[in-house]
Amino acid sequence: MSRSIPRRSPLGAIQSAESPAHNGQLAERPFLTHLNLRLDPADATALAAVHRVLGIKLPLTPNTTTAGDDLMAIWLGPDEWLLLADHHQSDALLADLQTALSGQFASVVDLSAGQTVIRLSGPSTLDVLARGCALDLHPSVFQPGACAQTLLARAQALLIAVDDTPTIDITVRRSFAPYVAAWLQDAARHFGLSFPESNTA
Amino acid sequence: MLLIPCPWCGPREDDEFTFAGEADIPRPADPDALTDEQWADYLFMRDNRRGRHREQWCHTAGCRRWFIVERDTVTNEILGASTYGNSS
Amino acid sequence: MQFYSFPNLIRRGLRGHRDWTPAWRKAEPKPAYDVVIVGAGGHGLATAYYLAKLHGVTNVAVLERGWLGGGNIGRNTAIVRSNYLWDASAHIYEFSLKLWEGLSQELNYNVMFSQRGLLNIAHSEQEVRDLARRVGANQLNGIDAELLSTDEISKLVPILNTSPHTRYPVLGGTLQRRGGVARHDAVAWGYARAADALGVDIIENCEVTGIRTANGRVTALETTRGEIRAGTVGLVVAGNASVLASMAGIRLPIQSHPLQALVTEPLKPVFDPVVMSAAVHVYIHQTDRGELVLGAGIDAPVSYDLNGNFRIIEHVLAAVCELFPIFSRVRMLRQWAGTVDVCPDASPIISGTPIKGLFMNCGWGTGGFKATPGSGWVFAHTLAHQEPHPLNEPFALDRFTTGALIDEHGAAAVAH
Amino acid sequence: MSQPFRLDHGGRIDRDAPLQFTFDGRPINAYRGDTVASALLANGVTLVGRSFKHHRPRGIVSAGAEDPNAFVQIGHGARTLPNRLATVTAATPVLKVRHVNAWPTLEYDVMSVFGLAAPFIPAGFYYKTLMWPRRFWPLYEHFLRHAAGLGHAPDAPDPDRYDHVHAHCDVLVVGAGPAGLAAARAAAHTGARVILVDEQAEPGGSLLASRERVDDLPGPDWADAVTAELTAAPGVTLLPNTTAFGLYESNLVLLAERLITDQPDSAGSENGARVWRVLPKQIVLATGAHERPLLFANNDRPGVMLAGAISTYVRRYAVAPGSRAVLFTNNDSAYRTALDLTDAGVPVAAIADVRTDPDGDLPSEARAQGIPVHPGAVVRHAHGRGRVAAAELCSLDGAPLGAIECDLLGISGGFAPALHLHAQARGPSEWDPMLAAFAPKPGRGIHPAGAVAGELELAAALRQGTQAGSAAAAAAGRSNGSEPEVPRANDSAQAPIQPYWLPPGNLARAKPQFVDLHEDVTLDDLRLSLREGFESIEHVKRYTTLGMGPDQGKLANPLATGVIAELLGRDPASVGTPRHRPAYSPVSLGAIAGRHIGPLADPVRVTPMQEWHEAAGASFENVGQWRRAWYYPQPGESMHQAVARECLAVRHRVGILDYSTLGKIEITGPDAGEFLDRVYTNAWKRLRPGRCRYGLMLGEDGMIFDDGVTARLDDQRYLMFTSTSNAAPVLAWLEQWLQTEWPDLRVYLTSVSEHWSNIALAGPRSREVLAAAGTDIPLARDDFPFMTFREGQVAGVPARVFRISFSGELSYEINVPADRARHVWEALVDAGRPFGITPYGTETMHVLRAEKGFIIVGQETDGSVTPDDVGLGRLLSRRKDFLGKRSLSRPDSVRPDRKQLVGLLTDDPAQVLPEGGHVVDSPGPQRPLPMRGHVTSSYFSPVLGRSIALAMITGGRAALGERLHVATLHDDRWLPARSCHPVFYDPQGARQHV
Ligand SMILES: Cc1cc2nc3c(=O)[nH]c(=O)nc-3n(C[C@H](O)[C@H](O)[C@H](O)COP(=O)(O)OP(=O)(O)OC[C@H]3O[C@@H](n4cnc5c(N)ncnc54)[C@H](O)[C@@H]3O)c2cc1C
Ligand SMILES: NC(=O)c1ccc[n+]([C@@H]2O[C@H](COP(=O)([O-])OP(=O)(O)OC[C@H]3O[C@@H](n4cnc5c(N)ncnc54)[C@H](O)[C@@H]3O)[C@@H](O)[C@H]2O)c1
Ligand SMILES: Cc1cc2nc3c(=O)[nH]c(=O)nc-3n(C[C@H](O)[C@H](O)[C@H](O)COP(=O)(O)O)c2cc1C
Ligand SMILES: [Zn+2]
Repeated sequence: MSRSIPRRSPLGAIQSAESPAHNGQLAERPFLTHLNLRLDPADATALAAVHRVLGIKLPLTPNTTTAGDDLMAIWLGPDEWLLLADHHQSDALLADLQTALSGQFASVVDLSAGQTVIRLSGPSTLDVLARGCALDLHPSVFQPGACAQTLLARAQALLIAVDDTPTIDITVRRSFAPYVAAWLQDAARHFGLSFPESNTA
Repeated sequence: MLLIPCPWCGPREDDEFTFAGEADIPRPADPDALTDEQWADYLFMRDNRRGRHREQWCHTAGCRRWFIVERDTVTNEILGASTYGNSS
Repeated sequence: MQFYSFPNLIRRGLRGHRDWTPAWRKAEPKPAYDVVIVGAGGHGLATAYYLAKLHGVTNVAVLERGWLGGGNIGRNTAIVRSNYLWDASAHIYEFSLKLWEGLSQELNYNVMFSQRGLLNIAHSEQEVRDLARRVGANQLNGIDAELLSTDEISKLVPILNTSPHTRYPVLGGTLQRRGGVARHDAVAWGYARAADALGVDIIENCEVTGIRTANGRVTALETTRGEIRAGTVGLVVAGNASVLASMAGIRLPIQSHPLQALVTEPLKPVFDPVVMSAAVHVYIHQTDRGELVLGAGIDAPVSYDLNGNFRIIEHVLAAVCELFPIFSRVRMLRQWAGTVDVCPDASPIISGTPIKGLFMNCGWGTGGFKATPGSGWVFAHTLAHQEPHPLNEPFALDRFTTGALIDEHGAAAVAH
Repeated sequence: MSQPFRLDHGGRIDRDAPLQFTFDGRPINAYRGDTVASALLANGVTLVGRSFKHHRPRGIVSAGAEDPNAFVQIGHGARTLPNRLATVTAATPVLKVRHVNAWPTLEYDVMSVFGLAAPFIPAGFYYKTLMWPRRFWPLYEHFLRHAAGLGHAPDAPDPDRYDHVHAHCDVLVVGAGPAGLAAARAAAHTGARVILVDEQAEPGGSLLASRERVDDLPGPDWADAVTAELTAAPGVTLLPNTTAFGLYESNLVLLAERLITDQPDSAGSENGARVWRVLPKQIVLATGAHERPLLFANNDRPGVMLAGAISTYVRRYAVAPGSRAVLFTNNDSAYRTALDLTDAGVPVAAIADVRTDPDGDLPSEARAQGIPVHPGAVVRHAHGRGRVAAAELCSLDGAPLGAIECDLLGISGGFAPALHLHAQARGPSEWDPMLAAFAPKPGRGIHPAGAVAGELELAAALRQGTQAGSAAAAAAGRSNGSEPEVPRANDSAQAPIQPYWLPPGNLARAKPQFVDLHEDVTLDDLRLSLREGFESIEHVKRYTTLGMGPDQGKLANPLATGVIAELLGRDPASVGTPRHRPAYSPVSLGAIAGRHIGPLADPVRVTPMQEWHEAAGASFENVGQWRRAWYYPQPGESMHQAVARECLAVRHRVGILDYSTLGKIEITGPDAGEFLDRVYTNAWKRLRPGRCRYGLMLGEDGMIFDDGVTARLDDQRYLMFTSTSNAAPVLAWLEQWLQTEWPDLRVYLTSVSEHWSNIALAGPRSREVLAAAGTDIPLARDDFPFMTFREGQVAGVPARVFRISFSGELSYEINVPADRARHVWEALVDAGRPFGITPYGTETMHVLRAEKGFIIVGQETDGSVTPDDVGLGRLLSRRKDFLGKRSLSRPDSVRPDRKQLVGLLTDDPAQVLPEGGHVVDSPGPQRPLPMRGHVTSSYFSPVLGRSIALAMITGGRAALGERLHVATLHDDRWLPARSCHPVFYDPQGARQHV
């Protein structure tokens, strides 16, 4: 029943059957599944349970990710991960994980509606980000698969190096998304990048 | 600008962090057993040392972990960082 | 003391200014004094002056580890006002403001006290409420304070951006017309000269390295220029208060932080009053030389470093460009920092200590310049009588034990 | 086009690109490649400004950022630039240049009377006078202020755009002179990431005016070749027009890149400047040196110029800054200038050399060219008024050597390393007697090279630069094993300088001799300062304003150190130099602010319903970063009317409020209840799943920090609501306790504030509206009682519904995922239409809660308020410890006369008390007047038809019903009121239980 209610992304995208898949250089990747996972990495049972559900291992090295088919596990802290799933089934994944971890000291929380991903891709990606991000994102330092939580201009953001185009996915909280989008649009102006029509919040 | 060495994420610029003053001020186990003076000492009194200083930082915009940094408060040189025992 | 006046200036000018004498002697430390004051900042020097002038205590030394006036008095944005919230603070700052009003004549030293008005602006409904509360309290405490509408503010400072479309529009403000600025260095020099003339020894390049006590009483100070005995010692060392207190085994509720300020290149006059905004953390005025002087917020970490974090400057200047769009093309000339001693309630400590004869005057944090005359006056009283004056009684160290804090974060939220 | 002082050939100007700008309205012809200064000189303009205090005529002294005189105003209106240096401003068409600080004209300046009165306005004169009569000070000050200042601020907002960029590299090279170019090349050679900056328009530094050859190329050509090589090299970023203005700890370097390179009048170009924040692994400091001026009477006359600057104008800009020159030096480099002038056909009438035996290669060459050299001689006086007309020479013992006619007097007192950046970060330096100046020692990650390191010979500077570049790259972890080649240069060896500070004997008495040209600080001022006891260099600075001008004493301070040392009979090393501070060259506030202005000043946070609120015509208020709907005026309605309508709608029918901004934290784990017990004042472990409870959180000082409802979702999970502005602080507070004090507690905290939107439905009809919108949750009172929560669907969306109330009415707070919240909101509004549903904003919410006597943290409380003060003492558990508990038994916390929350009812029911107004027992004219407290909240209550207020009053609770008076803030009136219980409406709380 809930599937029929259209979702709205913070940048104005409305989910529908024919939602355009943006392959542009600056675009929102709305409606992904975002789950926050907390467990003790020393707890082998819990790790194994998660592995069974996800089919991938949780990254234990800070600022790294592991990826499966349309699923990524992102290190957020020594006992905290973000699960980012390409499909739109937060409920099912949430339930599977909760079942797998029931009775253990762990927490799985759905944040899908609370944050979104903005993808920045193309040769000027790093130049744009350098206008507001203090991290060294040079490909020799921040390689595909790496992630970092940091500040982008005046908002917190999670950056994920996707490929060496370079492509960077920027995860931000919902209420900050319009600001981050406006900021990115402004910074990217010199490079001729702008958001597609549907992302005009 | 200080580069704060997060024990997990590595050195990051200080605006990603929250500073929370001197470390090693444990909360008294039984506050009711303390005199007003002892409670005031816990609550307000600080060494505020010139030189080597152990202090609490949280990587707020990063991994959200609290940890301890040792820093020289005159030169701002970072002398080391350590994690809290149990926070894995 | 050579009298400073226009006729004297002309007379000596005709002789090529050759016969001016030092403003204060380069005193050599004596083995003992009745009272030793540590710290030749504004508060220490004012204390010495009032001790000698009002209490007849002239066997006094002021010890300074560096050059006189090189601490916070030499690096503050020089804002003077008395519009504090709580009675205890309102009384001491207003007392101080009254002393400011006659200070140049009192010291025979022009401290260029300029009562050009001080405007506090508010950017949210809660801030408007808080300012109104403060104005109400000020008025009943006999302090001049007015509540201004955005229109009135815009008339007073036309270059201020009062458009409703800015990120944080100006919703109202308060004005203390008697507030203003002074020539900060001159305050130190004027007190030093006047204290010296009354017999006080001002000893520069003399760092206190230890405090001797016996039977719970202070007996002497160890310094880089030898031991100096004294039965009464006043520690007035601002950002270094905890360091000195620890020499006597005392812990203070103080944390030291860098506080930054900057000046721009000099411009022809563009606005008159001092403008302060707590929300965006800006305070700004234009000096008589023409530079804009701007203050920033404190660096969060405890530190004794005198450079400061540039990011704070970025934030302040962004706010300044929002508030004063025409200043965007004006250039920053010089940026610096001082070490301020911040108390948990943003109020000072003017108090005896568990050690007899040892007194502290500290914790003025980001806003003690304006209190210089009053603070010196009450501290002199405290040292002379070995007990506080009613004006500084509420500022005792034991308020942290009883809980009777004087929370002035609202009035002091923005450093100044 | 007449440029009388333009040389026929040579220089790096583009003679095919002539251009014209104006100076004080008069056309100035120039070429691309000129600076404003070189063009003015080419046109024979030597008077460019008036000095800051004495309004003496002043000319161009240098060819760079160190100039103390050449401040001009550029352009007008919004794009004007006050106080720009003509020596670093590129000449461009349409530039309108004006003088500063003179009126009515530069030539006839009224204020030049200050110059005549100078003997009576010595350093610090105002401290000694202008004290009487006291009330005249504002008048004196008015006059002082208007006499001071330099340029004019723009008169409209800045139309330009300023950028920020973060950058990282292995090696940052500051200064692209020979040393810097060599260093950058050597570092790049290892594959290191290199950034090379120079504040001038083109790299090359002193090479651009050099006579020498490097690697068999003329100096400038070699610079061009290396520049081309570096431009092509991968991993090298070359930034001309870029000043390194600040060096901070962690070796953070701030660069200001000028983008519209001084074309403020040109339309269309919108980039003003870019600030780079560079975190290099290593720094090569190759910032060169500043030539030191020399003292003699009238050493400030236009036409007195640094010798090195003369060479620069001649060789780099093809301008002869005069037609007949005299040079005054204590070192060899001025001889190079003599040769340059001779080459350019400008006669050099004399060289006065302090040294008795100048016999190096350069002096010999000059002599060979027939230039008269006077060893052991000095200039004692410059003649001429608006410009130098002659230099009067004498021997060191004072014997006159006659006046030599000239219109150009080149001076060179040696070179002082430009160690400013290094010194800003407290990098070590020491007195170098060979240079008679302070020179930097290598510091943490800092490698000085070239003239800044005291290396004044070209070949050596190239070698040092190369070594510094390799060493820096190696220290950054880069090395390719092979040694880079050191460029070769054919320069001549230089003989040592002879320091010359004070003119000998009586010569030192001549007036005026300027130490700081910008600040008009004379030798006499320094003497006066020392005489009056201002001896520390920092005192001298503050007393005389030495080095405090926009040039920051780049020329003056190195001279002053030596002069003061000699006056005091001390070693210059012990005198020191005033502390160096950023900025090396001034940087505009706008550039430092970057894009953090206008719409990007601070994030604007909005909820998913924002567009709906806008469409409904809401007015908004800022609450922290949030923009919240404040009230929804209908056409023609005032705020008061709108709020009254909204209030009554909630009380009588139903209202809907967007409360999504509340903080929400999920607290999970077996010890979650224990954790809540420790952080809240009341008890939590026994709260049953499905139920909610109000909690108070205190700081350890016992003062209220936050409040809110927490629900127990299931056995191991709680959901905590925090106030909007405390969402982040509360989470940080909880994490801190958990991680640092109680790591043994098995609890995880996750912020879900953004995932769940919160829609409050309030009013007697709210149950019906919720039912009509469609929900599978049974809504009957007993199925879903007050202070419980249910999970289910609302309008087809999974929801958590809380039966809690901030208005005192029957109310549901409906949490739904933010991506479908707008749908639910609209469904509720639609469903509510038959019931008269009314959207309401924060103002109405405040009125409704005040009617119920509910506090708002931050409005009723101010960090000095305990739970008991606001009548919530019943929430303090006696059976357990909690944060802040111990503070509640301190003597001050148990005083009976603490301020306590009461209600106030005015005698006149229409009278709304001023918020912030103070309360007294009996009004009177005396001040101070004892105060009882203040009004924290005050509204007109539509449902009660009268005003209500909440106030914090000393001992208020024990004396309810007492007569009090509230002061107005504007007009000295007193409003009588009586205190009362702070719950004005439905004191039994019946309405929320229905
Ligand atoms: C950037 C900035 C802006 C400010 N703006 C304002 C403002 O606008 N308005 C306002 O009212 N206040 C302002 N303040 C605060 C104000 O400057 C201080 O509160 C006040 O000056 C402190 O008192 P003081 O002058 O006695 O301190 P200081 O001048 O710091 O004097 C303390 C002295 O003690 C000496 N000392 C330290 N240790 C020893 C030792 N061991 N032995 C001997 N001597 C020692 C120090 O060298 C120093 O000279 C500002 C402060 C800063 C840093
Ligand atoms: N005036 C002098 O510097 C000077 C004096 C004597 C000799 N020389 C000759 O030059 C050689 C030394 O060459 P060098 O490379 O050391 O000095 P240099 O003067 O040739 O180069 C220094 C460069 O640094 C730049 N610079 C200075 N501060 C800067 C800052 N904060 N930000 C950005 N750029 C900045 C300057 O614009 C200049 O281009 C000597 O061997 C000698 O032949 C130069
Ligand atoms: C109110 C005020 C005005 C100032 N004006 C100037 C100025 O016009 N020029 C200048 O170079 N410095 C100015 N300064 C800054 C001082 O030069 C100096 O940086 C400051 O006193 C701190 O000392 P320090 O830099 O030696 O540490 C001013 C300082 C203050 C407090
Ligand atoms: Zn981290």
